[in-house]
Amino acid sequence: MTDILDHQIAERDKLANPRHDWASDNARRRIKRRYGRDRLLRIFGLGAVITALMLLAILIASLTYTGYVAFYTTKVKVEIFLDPQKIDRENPGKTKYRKMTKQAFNAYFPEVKNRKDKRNLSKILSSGAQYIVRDYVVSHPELIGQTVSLNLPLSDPFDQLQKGVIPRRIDAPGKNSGKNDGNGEKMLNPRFKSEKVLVWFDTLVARDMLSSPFSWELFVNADSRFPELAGLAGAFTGSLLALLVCFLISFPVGIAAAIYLEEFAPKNRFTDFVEVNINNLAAVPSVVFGLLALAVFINFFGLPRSVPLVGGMALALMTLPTIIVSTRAALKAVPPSIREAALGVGASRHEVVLHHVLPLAMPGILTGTIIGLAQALGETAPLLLIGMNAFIPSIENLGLMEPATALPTQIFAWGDSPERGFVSRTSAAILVLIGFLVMMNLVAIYLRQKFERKW
Amino acid sequence: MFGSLLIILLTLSVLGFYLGRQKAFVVAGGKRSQLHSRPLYHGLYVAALVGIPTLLLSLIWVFLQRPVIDALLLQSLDPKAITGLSIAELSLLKSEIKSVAQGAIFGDPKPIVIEAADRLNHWREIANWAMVATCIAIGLIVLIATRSKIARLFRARERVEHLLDLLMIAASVLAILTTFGIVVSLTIESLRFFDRIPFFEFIFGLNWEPQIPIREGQVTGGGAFGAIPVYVGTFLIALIAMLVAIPIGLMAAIYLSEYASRKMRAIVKPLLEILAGIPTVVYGFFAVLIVAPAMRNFGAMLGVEIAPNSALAAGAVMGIMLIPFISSFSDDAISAVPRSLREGAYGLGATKSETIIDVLLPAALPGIASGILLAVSRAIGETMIVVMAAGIIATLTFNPLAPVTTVTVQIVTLLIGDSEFDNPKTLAAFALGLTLFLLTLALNVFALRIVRKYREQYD
Amino acid sequence: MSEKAMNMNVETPKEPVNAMNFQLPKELQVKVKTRDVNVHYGEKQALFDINLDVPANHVVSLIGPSGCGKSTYLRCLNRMNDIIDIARVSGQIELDGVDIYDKNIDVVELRARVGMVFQKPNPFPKSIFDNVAYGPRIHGLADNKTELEEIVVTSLQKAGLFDEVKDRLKDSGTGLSGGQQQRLCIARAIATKPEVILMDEPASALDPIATAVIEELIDELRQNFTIIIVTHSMQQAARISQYTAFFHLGYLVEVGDTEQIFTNPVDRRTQDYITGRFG
Amino acid sequence: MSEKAMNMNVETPKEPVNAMNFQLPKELQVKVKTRDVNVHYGEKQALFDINLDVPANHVVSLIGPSGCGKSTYLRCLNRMNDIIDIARVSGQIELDGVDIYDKNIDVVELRARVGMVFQKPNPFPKSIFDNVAYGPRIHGLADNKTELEEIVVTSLQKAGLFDEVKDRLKDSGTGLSGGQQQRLCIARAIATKPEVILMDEPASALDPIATAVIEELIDELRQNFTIIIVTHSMQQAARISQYTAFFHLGYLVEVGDTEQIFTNPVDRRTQDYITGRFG
Amino acid sequence: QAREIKIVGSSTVFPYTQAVAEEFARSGGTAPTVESTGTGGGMKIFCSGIGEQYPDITGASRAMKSSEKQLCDKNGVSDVSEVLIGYDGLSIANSRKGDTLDLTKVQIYKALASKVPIDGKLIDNPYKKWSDIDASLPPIAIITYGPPPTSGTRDAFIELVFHKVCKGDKLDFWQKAKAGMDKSAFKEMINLECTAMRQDGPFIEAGENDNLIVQRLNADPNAVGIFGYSFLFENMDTLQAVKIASVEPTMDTIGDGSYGISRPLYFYIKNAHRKVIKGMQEFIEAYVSDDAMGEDGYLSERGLVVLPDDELAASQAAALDAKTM
Ligand SMILES: Nc1ncnc2c1ncn2[C@@H]1O[C@H](COP(=O)(O)OP(=O)(O)OP(=O)(O)O)[C@@H](O)[C@H]1O
Ligand SMILES: Nc1ncnc2c1ncn2[C@@H]1O[C@H](COP(=O)(O)OP(=O)(O)OP(=O)(O)O)[C@@H](O)[C@H]1O
Ligand SMILES: [Mg+2]
Ligand SMILES: [Mg+2]
Repeated sequence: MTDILDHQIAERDKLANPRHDWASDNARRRIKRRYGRDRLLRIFGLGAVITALMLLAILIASLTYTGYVAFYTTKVKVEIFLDPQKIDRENPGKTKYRKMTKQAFNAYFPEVKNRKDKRNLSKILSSGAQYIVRDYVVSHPELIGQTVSLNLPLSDPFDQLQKGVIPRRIDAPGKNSGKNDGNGEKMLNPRFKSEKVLVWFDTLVARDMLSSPFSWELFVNADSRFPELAGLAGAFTGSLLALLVCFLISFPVGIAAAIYLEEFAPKNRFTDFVEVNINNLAAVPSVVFGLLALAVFINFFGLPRSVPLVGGMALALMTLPTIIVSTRAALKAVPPSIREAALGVGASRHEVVLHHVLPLAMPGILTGTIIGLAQALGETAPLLLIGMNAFIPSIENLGLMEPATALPTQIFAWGDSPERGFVSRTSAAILVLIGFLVMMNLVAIYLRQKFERKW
Repeated sequence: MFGSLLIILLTLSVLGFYLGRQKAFVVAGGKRSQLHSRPLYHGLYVAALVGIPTLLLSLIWVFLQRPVIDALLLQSLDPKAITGLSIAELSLLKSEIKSVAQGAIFGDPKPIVIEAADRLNHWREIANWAMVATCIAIGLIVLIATRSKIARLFRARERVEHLLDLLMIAASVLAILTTFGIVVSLTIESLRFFDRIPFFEFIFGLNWEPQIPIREGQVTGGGAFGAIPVYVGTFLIALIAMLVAIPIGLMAAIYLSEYASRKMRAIVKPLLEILAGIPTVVYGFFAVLIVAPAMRNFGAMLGVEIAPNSALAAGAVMGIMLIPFISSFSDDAISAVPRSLREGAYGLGATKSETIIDVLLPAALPGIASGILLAVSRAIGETMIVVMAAGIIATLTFNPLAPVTTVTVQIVTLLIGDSEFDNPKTLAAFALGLTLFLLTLALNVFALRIVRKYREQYD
Repeated sequence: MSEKAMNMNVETPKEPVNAMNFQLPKELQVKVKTRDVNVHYGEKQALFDINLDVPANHVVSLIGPSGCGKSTYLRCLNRMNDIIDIARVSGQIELDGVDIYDKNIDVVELRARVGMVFQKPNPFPKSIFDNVAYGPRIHGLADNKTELEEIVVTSLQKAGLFDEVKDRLKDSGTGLSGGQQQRLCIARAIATKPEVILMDEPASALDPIATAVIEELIDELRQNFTIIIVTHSMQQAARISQYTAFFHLGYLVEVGDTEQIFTNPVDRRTQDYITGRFG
Repeated sequence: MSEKAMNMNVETPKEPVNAMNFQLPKELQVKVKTRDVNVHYGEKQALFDINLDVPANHVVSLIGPSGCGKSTYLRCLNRMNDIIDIARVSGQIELDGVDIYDKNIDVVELRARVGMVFQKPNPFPKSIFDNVAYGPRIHGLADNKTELEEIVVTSLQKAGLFDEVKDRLKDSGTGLSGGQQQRLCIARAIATKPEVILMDEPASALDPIATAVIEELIDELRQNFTIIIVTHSMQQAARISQYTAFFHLGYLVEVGDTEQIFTNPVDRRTQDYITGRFG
Repeated sequence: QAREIKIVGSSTVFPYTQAVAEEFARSGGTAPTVESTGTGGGMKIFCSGIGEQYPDITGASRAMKSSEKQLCDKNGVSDVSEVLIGYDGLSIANSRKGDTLDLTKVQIYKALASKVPIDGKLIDNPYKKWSDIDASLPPIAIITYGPPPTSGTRDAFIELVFHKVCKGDKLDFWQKAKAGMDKSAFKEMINLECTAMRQDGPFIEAGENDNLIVQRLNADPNAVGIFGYSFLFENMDTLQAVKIASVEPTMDTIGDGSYGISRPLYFYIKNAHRKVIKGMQEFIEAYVSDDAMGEDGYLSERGLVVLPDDELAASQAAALDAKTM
């Protein structure tokens, strides 16, 4: 403000409380301080948002860093003669392809004669290669008798080698001290049997037989002991089904319970008790929900282990408190005047809730649902207890009552596997899970924004 | 079979809805205002009465059918063939019959098995058809009966709402039942535990060393079951988590709801919610592999000894996971405060921060408090992160740089190990769970009091 | 408390209210009858032994200083106080001779029959159209869309709002000006055609012309419905109501013919209040 | 738009508003000056080219039919429209010659200097005491508790609410009756002693006596402060204000000496409106 | 349709069972469901009864205990076959960035036991650095990550290292103790005083996840970890084995017993289920076939240390003939 104005104000306010002189030093200082606080809150707020986002970014970046290699597989192109002598035309699925595959591959290295060498050589190829050949033949029986060229995956160590995850050579320990003194000497990575295999591998590279296509296996295959073949299809559908069950139970039941407790139940000690109990359920360790599910659904009702139905119900019990609590908070936040208005035109209490309160509370309810389901999706412990961490190497039987795993338990299992390939597979699986989560949330978030309004 | 029955019942309900509604139109004589309740409610009434009982019936039927048929099957077996068989053998026989009935014949089953399997299939078929027929018949009868009740002054709305009430009560009861189930299942095992370990020793003991033998004839040193260090550890870690989550979450909520642009909020809020969905295993890895070593190195720089599995690392990482609980809940609650209150404060010359702190936060308190409570609860109940990142040895300490253990860690290690199920060690898991349950219950009662006291109802 | 009816009487309340016996003309039918109504908000008593008979097809205005319990009384009549946790209502209130606090009473039906316009306008955060259409919709007053639209339009017209909002029926009701919101709430209340309409200062935020429209509306509604209106404008009370009740500090001090109340009040306090309007 | 000042003039607006040149007496200091103010709510324009000068230490009333933009105008003066997402304000508004929409302006100080009583009473969900004490607290107007209490009590007294609530200063402000809430908001606004007080129908829910108290208050405040008041009661406008501005459909149709406006309006519409109060 | 084979049990046996299950599924069988429940958990479920809802096979990283056998018997699961699969080496390793270590069991015992004999008395373990134990060892702090007390791996470690040392004649104190009391009292003493891991910091219980230990070792070159051999095998590029009495763990040294720390792995078959669960017999055949369990079998690729021929034959016989234990 200009000096003139300061002067004017000061003149007029002489009689009034000097503090009302906004131009006085005192007042200026005060305002400055208040603004300082405001800025501080804003900075803190922004800082908090940035911190949280950074943490998320770090998490995702580190996952991507270790996981991206799992999104492609190293494959070798092998020409295989589908010998009609060896393949049963009637029933191509029953034939043994192991030998045929190995021979086809070893044929590229005619110089390898030694039996042991041959075995080591064929270990460059994934042990699942034979089944890829089999499946190919089964789906193309007309090609029997011809020579086909197939892209077969490499076994894990070579896959990792090609991706640069594990080195060929490592620093050798120093000669005298036990310590690795960085004297520049190298030795063969003990993971490889001999120098020969590396030479063979280099030959493959030199002949341009290797390629690194996108790893559809990660998405369409069932779980496997071989990291290069292991896929998430089973875990994905298992999670999907379990989550569907979880949603179908926890969402309506949670909202109904919350509405009842908040809007209809008489306010007395009993409902207080119920409220406290529900809040308390949120503090129950998720393992305990697993125990409960084990005791009730499996032991008492005799439902089978490892099935998404039971998993979903256990997760639903776990999600319920989150949804109830959030719904109640959201219902509480709807101003009473809205209820009065609706009651005043003769709406019943149920109609008031359904037509006015619930829509206004929807953003909050959806937040609870998003967070609750997100937790359910990422939860491992209860699933371990009801056996949804099983290893199921096939995706033929999918259903609510068929054994299945879920993404988090799959991640848990892969994370506990020794093979190096599973390290990146694990990270990739987590990324897939997060992708799944994002997809799932997009719907809810869209809805939430639709319902959201300031009044 | 069951699936198609459900579809049939659904169709029947929908049919009931239309018939009820149409009847209402008819009795209204074309003037809807003549009716006590709108036709919609008449329709819903019929539909609900048709749908709900038949659905329940079919569920019960499905649930009971198997044991009933099993019992019948056993009775129908030639008594001579089954005398002398133990329960286990009988059950095996049953399994065999069933698998044969399902067509999984291999080996050479005894003729009695094959016969029984045929019978079983036959009965199953009968039972299935009976279920369908009964349900449909009941549905139809109810449909006709209720439809005939529809009249001009028939209070269909009240009835429907009454049914709704019942459904809602049932939903609430489910929540109670869960509590009940947890308490019961924990109590039984806990009692067995307290048979062996004195209750007060457990509650007040300062030493937790569940090194009970896991191999036959092996006796390990100690075997102390004093739960205090475990609880102290649990609350220490939860406290650390909340010290991370509450400031970040609340501040983020304030920023998003009041300072940020709409667009930013629309993007950031869901992003933060991802934090809640990242599998806890991942947080565990994160704590162990990134946070803990970083803290250790940092501590080493300062000359402070930080344990590799310090409470700080586990708690801090757990705090990250809990951020969205607080940020999203609070953001929703703050956004729900009516604009008139903001205007009131701004109109007095309040700065944004004053408005937020003095007016919006108190008005939004119930929502914020439930978010925080939920987060605290999760912090106490969170399992995987602490299992991976916290210690297993129970030391009684309040030092966040030292390793502590938590209730969930103990429960998991005690339950999911290679140890057998019936020794005090495993039972201790249940006792821990039960006391944790009671402890958090008390905590919640306390919190409810506080929130009630400070709640400010607007409008 | 049976059928003495037909007279709007005020029984002797205990202290400090003066007794007053006003005879409602015999031919009038009593629509709403209240006997010994007491209302407490928590500890605080807001109404003391209120006895008041409201004749059908008339307009009764409630006047009195701010905070004397007018709104509280009004809210008793359609049991709106039920939803305030701390409010307790005792005594007897009858609508057409039926006790509305009876257990068997259908509150929803009651509220549909006794409509209300609140003191603070409270439109739904929905479109203007939906605001008005809501009542008719839930009561099934319209058989089809055209009928519904007709109801909405007439109601808005009667409340004198239609011209202002006809281009933006789809906009939110909360985006209206204060006076517009008030009229929207009036339109919403009359759209369901309640038998008794409770209006809590329905014209407080309205300019004279809009007020005139509302007063006209009230006069028109009176032909078929019963109206109880709280107002602070004595001119307004004089213009539109046949009977007037004066509340003071939770007591019903005086009730009677509007003209008589304004020209020749019996109670000292009434007189003070009436004359007080000039300074 | 510099220092022509000292005259309350209305420049020729485009269609359909009539030009009118009213000379504000030279000796008056202009407190608030608005030039070509336009306000849009989303698509809809609520104010068109408003030009109005408000003299210091006077009361100016804004009158006009419901929905004509009075509240909107008022809310421009302390930038309360900033809070409404869809509202856009253009033009120039000066307080003591300083553009209040300037980037460097301190909104908080502005709002402390330009207080407001809203059309719908909006007490904080806090105790009555805290409601009133809030402003003085944040602005540091009291050095200690006694001083603060004094401010609160005086403000409540001035708003004529003190006697009614003196026993329950600790109760929530939202548990008051409509009129009480309104007075509470007035007390809250005057407790910070703003230089300019904007009052949006401050007496709409008040009985005549309470209204008289408020009018007295306004008269008293006028000695030191500038007051702009929206009212629907022409008597009230006539009683308390020295200048009156008439709004219509978003246009400022006429502004002038209160007496002249009510007795001898220039514009046809003003006349219609003034006379309309009787029908 | 008929139910698939259900397998539960030890997490150590899990990968091998997985491998067999996968081969079995790929070659046309119905995929069995394999669950890792821990040995104890597996036993509990396994022994709960006979019939469809109970698992058919459980894996164990230790032999079945008599209490578990009783539970089984009580529930009618009396006809059970025990099959020895092979051996699992326990490796001790550290990061390649750290010193190479060559320890004796006595040194390991001294570094990790809760109480050690010093000057003829058992006292709380005072050693903080490796060099405190033996001057030839590097002067770095003892930090050892290892399995939790509930783990079978831990149990095996105690048995194979601590008990071996205490029962042996390397330490005077224990030798005297052995001489000075009768057998059962000595056994008791071993259980009491020679079983606990130290709890004062240098030993850190790191949970069941061995990969986690591997990663921690990478992050901390001075730390040592105890975990399954297959994890060391896979991570040879970053980890180096700690030699036990100068023997490096390899398939060969574990198999022939010269590397001192290895334990047997088992699975248990519910024989009554063989004729009820379709494919069970075939699955067992596949499991014990030379293709899987034999030398060069695919289980050895996964890190299993295969049985010597005679033991293999015995196992195969036990499995195929449904020999009741
Ligand atoms: N938040 C809003 N969103 C959209 N339009 C609005 C909003 N607020 C007011 N309007 C519109 O702007 C116009 C002017 O509104 P304003 O509130 O200024 O009227 P007013 O003169 O105060 O009327 P009243 O006397 O009824 O309070 C009206 O047509 C109104 O519908
Ligand atoms: N929800 C409430 N909680 C507590 N006290 C209340 C509540 N509502 C009203 N009161 C008190 O009850 C008394 C009567 O209030 P009421 O709203 O009926 O007054 P009124 O006559 O409508 O006044 P006004 O003309 O100001 O609207 C007042 O003293 C008021 O403070
Ligand atoms: Mg009122
Ligand atoms: Mg207005």
